[in-house]
Amino acid sequence: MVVHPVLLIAIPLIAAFIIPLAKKYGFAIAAGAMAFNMGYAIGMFSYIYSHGKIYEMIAGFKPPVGIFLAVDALSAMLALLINLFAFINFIAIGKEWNYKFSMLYLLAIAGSTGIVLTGDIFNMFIFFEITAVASYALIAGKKDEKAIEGAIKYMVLGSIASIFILMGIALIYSQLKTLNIYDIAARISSMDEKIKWASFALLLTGIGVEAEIFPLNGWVPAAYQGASSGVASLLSFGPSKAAIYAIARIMMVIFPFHATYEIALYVGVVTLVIGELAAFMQEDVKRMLAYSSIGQMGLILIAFSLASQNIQNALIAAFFLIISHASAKSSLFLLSRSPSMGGAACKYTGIVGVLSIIGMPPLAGFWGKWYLMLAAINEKLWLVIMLVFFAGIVEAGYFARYLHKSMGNESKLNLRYKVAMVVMVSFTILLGLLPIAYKMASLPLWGW
Amino acid sequence: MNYALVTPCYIAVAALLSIGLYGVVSKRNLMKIFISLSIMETGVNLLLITIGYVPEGTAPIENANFTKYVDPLPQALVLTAIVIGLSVTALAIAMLISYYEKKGSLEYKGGMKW
Amino acid sequence: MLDIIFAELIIAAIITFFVGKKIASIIAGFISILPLFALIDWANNFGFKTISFGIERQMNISVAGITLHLGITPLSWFFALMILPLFPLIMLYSYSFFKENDGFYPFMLFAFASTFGILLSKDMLSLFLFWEIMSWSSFLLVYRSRDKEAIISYLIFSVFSAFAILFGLMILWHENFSLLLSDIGRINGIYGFIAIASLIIGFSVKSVLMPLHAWAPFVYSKSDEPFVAFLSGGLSKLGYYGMFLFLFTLNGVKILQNYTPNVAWNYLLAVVGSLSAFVATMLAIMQDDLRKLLAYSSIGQLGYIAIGFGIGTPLAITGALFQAFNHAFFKAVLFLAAGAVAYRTGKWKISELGGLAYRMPLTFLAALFAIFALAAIPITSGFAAKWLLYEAAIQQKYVFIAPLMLIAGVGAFLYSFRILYGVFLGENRYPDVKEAPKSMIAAMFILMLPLIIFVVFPGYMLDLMKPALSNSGIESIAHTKFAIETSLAKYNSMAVLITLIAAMVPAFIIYKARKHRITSFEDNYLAGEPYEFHNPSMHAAHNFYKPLKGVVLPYFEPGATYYFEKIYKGIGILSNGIRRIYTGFVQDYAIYVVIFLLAVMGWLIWM
Amino acid sequence: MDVMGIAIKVALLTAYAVIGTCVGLLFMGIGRKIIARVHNRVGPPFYQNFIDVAKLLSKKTNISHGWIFDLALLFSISGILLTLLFLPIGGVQLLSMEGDAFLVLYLLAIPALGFALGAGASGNPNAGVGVMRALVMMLSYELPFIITLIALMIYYDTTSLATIVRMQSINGVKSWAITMPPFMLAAFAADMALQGMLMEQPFDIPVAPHEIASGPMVEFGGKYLGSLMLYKAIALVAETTLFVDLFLGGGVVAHGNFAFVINFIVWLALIFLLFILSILIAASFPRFRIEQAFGFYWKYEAIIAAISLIWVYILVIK
Repeated sequence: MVVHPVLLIAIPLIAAFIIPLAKKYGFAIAAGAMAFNMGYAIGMFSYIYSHGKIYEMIAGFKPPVGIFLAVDALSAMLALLINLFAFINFIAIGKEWNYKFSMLYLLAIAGSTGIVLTGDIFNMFIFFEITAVASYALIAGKKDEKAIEGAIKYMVLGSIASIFILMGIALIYSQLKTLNIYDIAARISSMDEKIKWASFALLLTGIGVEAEIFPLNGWVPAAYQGASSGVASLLSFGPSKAAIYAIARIMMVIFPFHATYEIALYVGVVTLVIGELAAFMQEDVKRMLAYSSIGQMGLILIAFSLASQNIQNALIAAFFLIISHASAKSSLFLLSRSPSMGGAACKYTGIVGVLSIIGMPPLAGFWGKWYLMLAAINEKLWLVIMLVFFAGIVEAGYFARYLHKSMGNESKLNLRYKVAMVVMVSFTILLGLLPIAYKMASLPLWGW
Repeated sequence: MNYALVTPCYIAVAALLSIGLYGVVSKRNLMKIFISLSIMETGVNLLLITIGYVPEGTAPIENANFTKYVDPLPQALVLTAIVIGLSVTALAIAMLISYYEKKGSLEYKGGMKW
Repeated sequence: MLDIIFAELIIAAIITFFVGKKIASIIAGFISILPLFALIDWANNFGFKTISFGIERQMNISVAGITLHLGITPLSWFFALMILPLFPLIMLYSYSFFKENDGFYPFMLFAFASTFGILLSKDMLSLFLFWEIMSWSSFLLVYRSRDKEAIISYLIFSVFSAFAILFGLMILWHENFSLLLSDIGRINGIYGFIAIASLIIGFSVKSVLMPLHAWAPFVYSKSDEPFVAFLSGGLSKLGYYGMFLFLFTLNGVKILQNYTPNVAWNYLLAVVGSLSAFVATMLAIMQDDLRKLLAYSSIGQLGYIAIGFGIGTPLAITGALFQAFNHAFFKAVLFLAAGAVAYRTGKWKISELGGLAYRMPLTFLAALFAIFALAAIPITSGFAAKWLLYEAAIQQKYVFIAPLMLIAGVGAFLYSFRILYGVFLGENRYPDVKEAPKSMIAAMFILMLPLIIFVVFPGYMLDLMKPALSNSGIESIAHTKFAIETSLAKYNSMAVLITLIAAMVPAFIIYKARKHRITSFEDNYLAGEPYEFHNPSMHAAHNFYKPLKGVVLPYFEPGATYYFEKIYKGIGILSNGIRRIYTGFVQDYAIYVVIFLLAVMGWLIWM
Repeated sequence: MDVMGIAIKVALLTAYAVIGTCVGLLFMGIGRKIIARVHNRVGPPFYQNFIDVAKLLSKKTNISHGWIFDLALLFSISGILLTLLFLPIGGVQLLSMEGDAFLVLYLLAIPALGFALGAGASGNPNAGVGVMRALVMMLSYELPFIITLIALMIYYDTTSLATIVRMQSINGVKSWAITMPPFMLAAFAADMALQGMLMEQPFDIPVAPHEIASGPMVEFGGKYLGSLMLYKAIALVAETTLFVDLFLGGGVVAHGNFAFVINFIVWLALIFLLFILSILIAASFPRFRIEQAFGFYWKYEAIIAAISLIWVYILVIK
């Protein structure tokens, strides 16, 4: 079988363009496209799981000039994750909206998938913009005051971010005359020292806005709070995960220097601590979950930044943390629509989600923390470990408060919502139990 | 390399970025903020063009008479970037309209804090 | 076989989600008997002749692609002996305790499976894995209480404990590059010291040692009684199991001593334990809520075990293990009895209860016996344990610890009597209350059996713990069936018992020589006048130890419980401060972005 | 041990139980007489308490409040006899080799707890208040007493009373613990604790005649009250003997074949002196309130005891 990862981007894009032409069938077209994407992503993942990485040249142009996609195990997994959750989430929420929503949703998904799969730095920028523009509109789609305010905040910061990304790309291009990340990586040493660092700083800042790292995440609480729960769920498993992966990719492929890892580590730790602390006293559930997401993104960034020495453990940790956070947080966001956790489905979704984020076995979050610790202890980063522990305890504090506060018998969720929630959250259980941890450890996660 | 033409361009880039940034940070009116963002964007586009500039180069059209032409890729990039910038601006305007409908003003007073 | 037992426990846990209350409790009860067969079988390995069921001693189970090394050791066998029998009896008790099946049984079975797993685990990963499963399953049982403080404090402390344990294990792993527990012991220096210290801190959360006990009063006083019986009786022992494992079996004491040869770190543990025993006892005296009283009493009684581990001589460790065994049973009985009382009356405040002894005589008997054991009355096994600990403290000339221990022992009389008087004796306020249901009574009486056996034969208990001690290189102390002998003195339970019975003879003669008639006290005290019982402040048990109030509460209470609230509030203030970063103005956020960019750029270019 | 040995042992124990009871009752009578003389009254005859007990035990009207109430009678007498028999009396070891000072300390709690159970079962609020006071008093005086006990134990490196007595009797009076400066302090603290144990003034608030309708024993009458008096008499002997064993060498001054007669007389004299001392203190001091007593014991007495403990500890570790 020959796999064409480009279809994962092309199909939703085409579908998104068709939808305005066939407004009545918007939901069906989008659902069909996403179902295809999901199936294709599964196929691609299983292919890579057994065969290893894939390169795809678009339109036959050869790199470094041509645009191309590079898919390794981790990015295939992320593409799978995004498309799978996107489908589930869409089935749950899609029918409540009109065709525009389906279109924007498809664009956001296509963009996120593109960020993950692309091997070209300018393409990454374009996919970022597609994702971001779609997200602005999706957030504002709720059309109340808060939604629009959140969207505007995101928009202002997102625009600044895109300017910075573009500047970073321009700086790299001015020196190396190439946009292919492997080509850049190969010749990075020939770059002027100052421009090299400046371009890294610009890229980190630009992508960091999307990846919710501190202090670039001013939009996060407002956007999550303003967005409807389905969109908040999308934001938590889609764009943010793609962006953190993009940071990791740029850091690990183009700039694999001690200083960059160090910066990522510090930024991650600060993000983690600030995010968790800010969530601690938050009364609004969605805003609390947003702050908690910030903290989790910090944790994932820490995991990636440990990859300089302990690549295996660190990447497995990142893998599990991403899975755990995506599945738990998006189901919690869906749950946040109901004022309290009435009924078994809601109750146990909430509990499992919280436990996975806290890191209890046999859920995915446990393996994440376990491997993260393995990697961190190896480098004897005592302060980092202490801060991660402290953040974990703070996290336990507000999640316990959340669990207590949302205890109740009321449940306004319909069946589709509940099913979507349960399916999403069951991934954290499944991936904790299945022997993926072991298998992942033996895979060339990062094969170039 | 002849910097006579390029250096003013870089100065212009810096000026546009600074003006835009100043606008974003200091203005309260959302419309002005988005205008400032557009200015910044223009600055970055200018930067890209400048990078691709080759002194005394011509347009990158294949012609046997010219061997020296400017780098075509940045121009393609800038085209894309302009399109994206336009779409963002369009969306922003749409959103500002609805913001105005809700609040009756474009003055941004802060909200959804802490 | 072992994997089948685990599988059955988990399958039963899943089944009990969906079935009715009665069936669930029957399934849970029978399934939780299974591991006891394994215990009986394994006894053959430790010098006891019992029936063999062919259950293996070692087993490797693969979960999530990672191998868990399981196996029985003498130490875990002894701890299993005191923890695992609680489960079937708690299930028996819960048969009539719960009105409906709302999530008690599944998580209890998960807790059981994980407890079994912790005891069997032979590598760090499985130890930590099962420890965490135990944490969440018990958290979900606490969650049923719907009490804010209980839920928050339990989760926070569980996570704290898990992190401390994880940290310690990780250091041990890093020093040895092996997850097997048996490979530990080759480390020295500061890392070994930190590892052992953080493991002890982690385990002492679950064993409610004093500075880390703050969750216990909330959790013990708000959760379901059958669960609390397990929490106090069983779970707290797991913390001590971990401590014993790392301190003695894996030579943690030596690691500590090698790092700083002149400082007796284990002395610190003993001091903490004695302060825990003393302060918690003092606070227990002042509680009016029956469950809170028992909670503080648990903290106090468990402090003795820490003292024993801290002193660290064979005498002290024997005493500590003995105390652990006793505590598992008598505290379970007491919590179950408290549950039975609440089941019938619906009241928890001691000052609102009273006079139940004649209405619920069997419950009273069970509670009375447990209280005798708790207060270490010499004819009970509780005394033998405490006696060993006192002897150990005197032997080592620990002049700071010994008085605190002893006065805590006296304090135990005070709160014991508060339970007896306030709940069971005194004015008869509930003339219509019936005896607790049969299953509850049966559970309590079966739980009392081990206590009764070791009353007369404390030597048997020492025999039981002998394999565990000798496996850790600790010699067991000289004893016969009835008598225990130390370098300081001797304690002969048989002499006490026989003399007591003999001394009963004159008392009995006096008792039988003249007849008596039974009257209600109203005849004497009120001369038949009607009497208003329902005003709690009229009850003598209301504000019972009032004279001590001004003495105890101002000094002990702040340090004991408020510190946690202070930290919680402090983090809250910090959080409120940090949240101010998110000012709500997008312009500010833009400034942050620029500052971040400049900072990163500056850092990278100039560093 | 052969049958004869057991028979002798049983006979000896029985004899000491009877002697203890008689001595206690006698002392109580003498105490009443002395207090009366201090108060400038005539007072009852010294054998008055024998008559009282005999009368109470033979009363025909006995009011009980159920089987838990009866436990008071059974436990109080048997428990205090048990305690007495685990003490070395006048150099005779009795059962004291089978237990030690901790055992005695806890055995003393059996009658108290039984008694408290009975008082509680009576349902009378006054009884409850009385028991509460008794228990708080116990908590108060135990602290200094325990500290002095530990001082002795670490000095002699034993917890067995029999051994403590033996070590103190090596050189007769000169080797008594009380002759050593640290133990003088300790003995003072322990004597104050003894005052509380005996429930004499100024620490008699648990019983508190004229205050709470006779305290814990308010519902006790007939055989119940009689047994209580017996308990009190034996407890008097047991508690003073404990003090004598700890500080005064158990009264052992002589060694040899018939030394036990001399030792017995010395023991008797010593516990009598202790009792008189406590009676005199009782006669001349007013009553403490319960929190005052608590403060007295936990502040002043405990500090005195702690000083002696630290002193002894320094002596020992040298």
